[in-house]
Amino acid sequence: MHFDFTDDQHEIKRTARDLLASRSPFARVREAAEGGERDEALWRELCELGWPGIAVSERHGGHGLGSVELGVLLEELGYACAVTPLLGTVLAALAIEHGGSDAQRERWLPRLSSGELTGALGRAGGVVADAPGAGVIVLLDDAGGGRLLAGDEAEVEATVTIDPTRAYGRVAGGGEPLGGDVAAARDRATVAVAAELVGICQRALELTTAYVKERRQFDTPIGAFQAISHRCAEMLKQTEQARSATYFAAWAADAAPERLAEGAAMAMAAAGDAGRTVTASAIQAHGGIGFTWEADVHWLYKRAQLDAQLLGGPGHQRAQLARMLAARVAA
Amino acid sequence: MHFDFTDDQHEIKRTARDLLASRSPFARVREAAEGGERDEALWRELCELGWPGIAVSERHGGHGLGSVELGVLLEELGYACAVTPLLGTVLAALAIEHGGSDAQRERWLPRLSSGELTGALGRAGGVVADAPGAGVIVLLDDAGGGRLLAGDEAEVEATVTIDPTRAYGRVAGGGEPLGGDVAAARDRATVAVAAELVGICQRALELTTAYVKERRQFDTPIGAFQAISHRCAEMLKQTEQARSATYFAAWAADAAPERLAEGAAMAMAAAGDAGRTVTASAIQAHGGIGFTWEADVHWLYKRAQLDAQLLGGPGHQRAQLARMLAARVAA
Amino acid sequence: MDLTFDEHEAAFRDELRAWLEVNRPGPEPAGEDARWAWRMDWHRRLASGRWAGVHWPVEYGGRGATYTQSAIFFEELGRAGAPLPGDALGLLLAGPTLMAWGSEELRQRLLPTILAGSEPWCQGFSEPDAGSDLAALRTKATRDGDEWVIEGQKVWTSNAQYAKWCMLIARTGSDSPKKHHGLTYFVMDMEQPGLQIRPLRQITGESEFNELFIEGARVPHDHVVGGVGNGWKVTLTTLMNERAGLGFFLQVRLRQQVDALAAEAAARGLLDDPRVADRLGDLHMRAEAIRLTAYRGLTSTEKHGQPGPEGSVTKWMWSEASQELAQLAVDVLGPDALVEGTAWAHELLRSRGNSIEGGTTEVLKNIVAERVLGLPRR
Amino acid sequence: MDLTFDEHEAAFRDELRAWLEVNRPGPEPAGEDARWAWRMDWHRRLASGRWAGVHWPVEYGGRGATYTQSAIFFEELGRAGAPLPGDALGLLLAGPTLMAWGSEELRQRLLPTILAGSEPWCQGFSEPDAGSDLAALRTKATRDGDEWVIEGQKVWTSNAQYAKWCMLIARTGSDSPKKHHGLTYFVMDMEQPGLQIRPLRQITGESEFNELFIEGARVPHDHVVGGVGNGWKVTLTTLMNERAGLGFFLQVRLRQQVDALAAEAAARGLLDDPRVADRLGDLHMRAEAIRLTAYRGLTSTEKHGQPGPEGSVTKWMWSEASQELAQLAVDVLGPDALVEGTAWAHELLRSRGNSIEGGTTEVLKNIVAERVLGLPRR
Repeated sequence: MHFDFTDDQHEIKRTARDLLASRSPFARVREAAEGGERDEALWRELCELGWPGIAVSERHGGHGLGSVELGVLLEELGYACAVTPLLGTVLAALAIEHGGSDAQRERWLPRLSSGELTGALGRAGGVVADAPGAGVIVLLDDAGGGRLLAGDEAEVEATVTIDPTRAYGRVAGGGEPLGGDVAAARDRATVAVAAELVGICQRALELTTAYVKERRQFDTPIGAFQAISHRCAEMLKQTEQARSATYFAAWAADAAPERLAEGAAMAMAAAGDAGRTVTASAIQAHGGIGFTWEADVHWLYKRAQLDAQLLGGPGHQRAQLARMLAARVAA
Repeated sequence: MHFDFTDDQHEIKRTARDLLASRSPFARVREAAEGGERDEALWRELCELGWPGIAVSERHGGHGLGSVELGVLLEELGYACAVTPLLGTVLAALAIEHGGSDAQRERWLPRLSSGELTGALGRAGGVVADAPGAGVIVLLDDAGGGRLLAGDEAEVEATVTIDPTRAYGRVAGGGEPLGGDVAAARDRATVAVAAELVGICQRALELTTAYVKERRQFDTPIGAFQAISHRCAEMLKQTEQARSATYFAAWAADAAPERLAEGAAMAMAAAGDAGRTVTASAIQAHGGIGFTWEADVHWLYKRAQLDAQLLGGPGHQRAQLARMLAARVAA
Repeated sequence: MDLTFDEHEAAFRDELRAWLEVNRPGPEPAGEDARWAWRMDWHRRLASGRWAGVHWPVEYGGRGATYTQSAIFFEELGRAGAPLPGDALGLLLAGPTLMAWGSEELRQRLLPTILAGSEPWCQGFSEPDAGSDLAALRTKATRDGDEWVIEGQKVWTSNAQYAKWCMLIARTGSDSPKKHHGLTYFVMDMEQPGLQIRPLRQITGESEFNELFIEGARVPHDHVVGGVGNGWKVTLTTLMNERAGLGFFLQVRLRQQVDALAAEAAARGLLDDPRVADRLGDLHMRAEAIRLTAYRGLTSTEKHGQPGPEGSVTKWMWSEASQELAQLAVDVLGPDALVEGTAWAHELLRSRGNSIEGGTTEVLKNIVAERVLGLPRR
Repeated sequence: MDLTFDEHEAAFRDELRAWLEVNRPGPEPAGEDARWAWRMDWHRRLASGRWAGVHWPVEYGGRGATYTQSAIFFEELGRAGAPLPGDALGLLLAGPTLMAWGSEELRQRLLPTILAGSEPWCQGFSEPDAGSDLAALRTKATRDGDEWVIEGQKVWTSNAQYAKWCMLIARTGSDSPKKHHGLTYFVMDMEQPGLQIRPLRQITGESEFNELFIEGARVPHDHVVGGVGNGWKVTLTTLMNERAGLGFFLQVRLRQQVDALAAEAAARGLLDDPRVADRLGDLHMRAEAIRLTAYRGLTSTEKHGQPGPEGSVTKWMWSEASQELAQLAVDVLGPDALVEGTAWAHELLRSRGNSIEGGTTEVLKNIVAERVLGLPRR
């Protein structure tokens, strides 16, 4: 039992944190979001570093690392709120790697790992993250099926959401069925989004903690008032709960696939709610400032709202969990 | 628009409060509850004062006052947590007055108003408040029907619940159908129980406020810590919300029967949740002391738990409200 | 206890409803300036029907409406889908404050323009380092002959770019930032050099508020309200009026939003989902309870001159319910409710401010604890 | 990251499971004295299999179990439905404290009896006016030759009526009640005059705890632990051990309760109610998250000597979840779950104490805020 990252994983995390801190501070996020464009320079750099292919097998041009390592990167992506098509690209790659046919893997994975193509994945009929401009799109339907559309056969209608740090779109078009285990694809994608949400929570907590140590009211740092300090403690608790569930699910994806379905549902049930409430709490703890565009917490709140809905919200996940629980107590 | 008690109603409230404060302080409640007996002396006094018949029509021996006045008494009953069969008796009388046939009214109401008989009302198959020893019992079923059982034709199995301040029982036996508007009977009974819950909340709030002003930790009255003071504010908010909904429902019962059904559902949705959370909060704010039998808050918590379940819990009421809302937006 | 409107109240409501039937503000236009013009047009239309300042005494051109009638006014406005009058700050805050504390001259000069909607107001209370803590205000007024010279910065100043007048509170005495005394309340002309207005963009992307930089602005001495050094008391009058009627307007909006979400859920067959029904049933109850609680507060105010315990919780109840409703809409409608430009997406963001502006929920809880429950302060 | 047990851990677990298969504590008897005897029998049974004090070093008769093995021990105990060993206070608190601070003589004399379950312990820390605030302790110890004379009152002293020894903290120095120094840690013999024990009845009707009145009790000087005036530090050692393994035991209980409620709901066809499913799904996730979080804390403790941020939230998470679960049971099962003597009725009441004992949730939040997040104290 060793419930912590390995030294290598810690190193990946540290490197990713440092890189994004220098390349994608909030000023850069703001600039890209307000301009309605993704951060191309950053995306190129991430591609050169091999981020899109971190969890793609080596035979398809990736690093062959696992969901834990991918989660580490996505957590840092959420922490930085960076404006790149990384999420959609890795989600599509995950789905094709684990839910595609051999032919689909060979056709798409090398170009997704290199970043030559970007990808997207979402629910059929829904709002799909990183769909605009994607070279390949995976659509999952509620009946448990999935299909794969080449970018040029997908009709993508760009959709402006409350989250301007990412491009979203609705997708129409036929495509071909995913040739493999679609459920595994969906579960892994869910865990990956949960990882981004954990990073979002962590950043919201840190921004808030720093702010309430500095900001004074009634001659006292507001972080000394229990109304604020207990709010921060609550934020930490929710963040840690989401983290535990998400790390477990990522580990299960790599090492205990029979527990992946439950892990994925737990991860999004925890991280979806945590993402929304922790970032809302961050706005509240910032007071009037938190309600302004100038403060950075709103980027986190907005992305958390989208993330929590992309692949079935927390309510959907709890219903799944209850079904699994019922099956267990019936056995 | 005058959303307050009349002078007469205020006077009833004050008198009831004073009477119960002198006759039924917590020491007396404790004695009766621990002895497993009701407070007979108090019950005789309440009967002499005409409490059981306050809302019974004059032609049936009552005072002919309304649900608002009845609510005032029950609020004080809950506030004092007094150990009498008043609740069951007035619930039965309400049901017979508004949901019974003429013959049923004539047969039962005079003896209920005088207190010669006690009554009980509850859900068929459920735990019925004040059933042991009741001279007449009204059972409501989930299909919207109701029946009336004379005490000697009812088989009552006494049930010890977590609330020793009241006698409960399960009831079997046939009885005869309630001859009138059963829905009105159920709604009025629901409002009456909500009124008791409002009183329970108010007492829990006052006990807590008094305690946290006195109790010191870290050289400060604990009521000065926001962890405690904001908890108390939250208790007040929930109490006031329950109060508003309950007073409205009582008024509707008397003056706007077409709004009674919605009012009753709102009252119990608000008061059922408030009763449980406010009293739980009172225990928490009292710290270790609140967990002891010696502190009095547990009587309130226990009765609130029963009250919230007697006639359909808050969840049931919210489902009703959603149905009414759906009908309204469909219209 | 009588929860029906009496004949005067019913007559007032019926007259207003009839008037609103034929006088509509028209659809809300896009763009900030256009929206402001639209709301000021509406203000003047209301004034033309004697429906601006209904709660003002008859001698000042109002209808001398009771608290209940005033509540009815805002409820009906909300029910009709009409906006607040453009210069609500003048009607609700500046007007009553001038009536209570202003010189005869100021009242003569300013009250008619407020009613007419010809000289709108803004409010210069908050400062960057004095959010909920007025005692920490730093903006300074220095006497210079018959004038005062103002230096400082205000924030959350809505309508500053459109306002003719500003209710300004500034420090004229004691330097100690802990002191409530040493504050003075001024009526400042916004049409002068020495003022810079910078819009404050919100998380919705809109700019309802501004920062106001004051560098040597001048106010004649006879524009002091309530006497030099008495600003704290005068400000309390303004703040006490702040939530009076507004609550009824907001409460109706919430009611309408609950109904709207119920209708949208029903249209998608989602009201049959017991989880959705449970949360909607809860919000339905809470919306009604807020209205009922607000009316209890009104009765108490009419009887005792001030609301009871219930008066301090309605805004808090409303902000919580509005936020939960918006989140429920997202849960019910999914990402559709997160698409920019939709009403729910806007509400999801806008409602985050509801628990901050007009007293943060934390401050409201302090007030309940200290003033209503009498708990000690640290 | 490896969330499977390694071979040593798996072997430990398998050996324990096999032992528990054939060694059962038998059904829990009614009545307090009988229950105590039953739990002490179980303690001795565990000791006979070398399963008491598994985390104790081998030199003291333990197995030198790792943190993870120790967690496994408590998990398996819970999973088997077995109770904690009767003198858990001795095994978990007194033993490790004596190992860290006790004299060689005290260790030789006392540790074997703890392991054997022959001389059980109670804990004399809390006082009526010093709930969470050890600095406010008032019980006084005065030197009298080779002895100390103790006067004062303790509260929440579980097992006092059965205990041979008490971990007692008392004031030996500075009179100022603000001071952490001036405290000394004693091992007090409970079999002496000058002690009165009064059971403290809980809202469940049971008496798990006592008040302990101390009037002239005597403690030999060589029963001081860690030196005179050093009691604060010694106490911290005890408190740090308090939650170590216990959490795993409680967490398993919660897991079992979630399953039990799911089974009861399923039996009544109520798992098809999406509202019930939603809340049970939530509690299922939370029960798992508590276990996972506790294991994260263990790994951190093994690597860094102390748990990370996650270590301070598991007890808080557990108490909240346990209370919500009990309320859900009432909502699902109705008044049946409120009938005295049923497991859920007991849990509804007992769980109210979960957020109070062992550090109130308010104190835990303070600890998270100050020690984990580094927020300032007022």
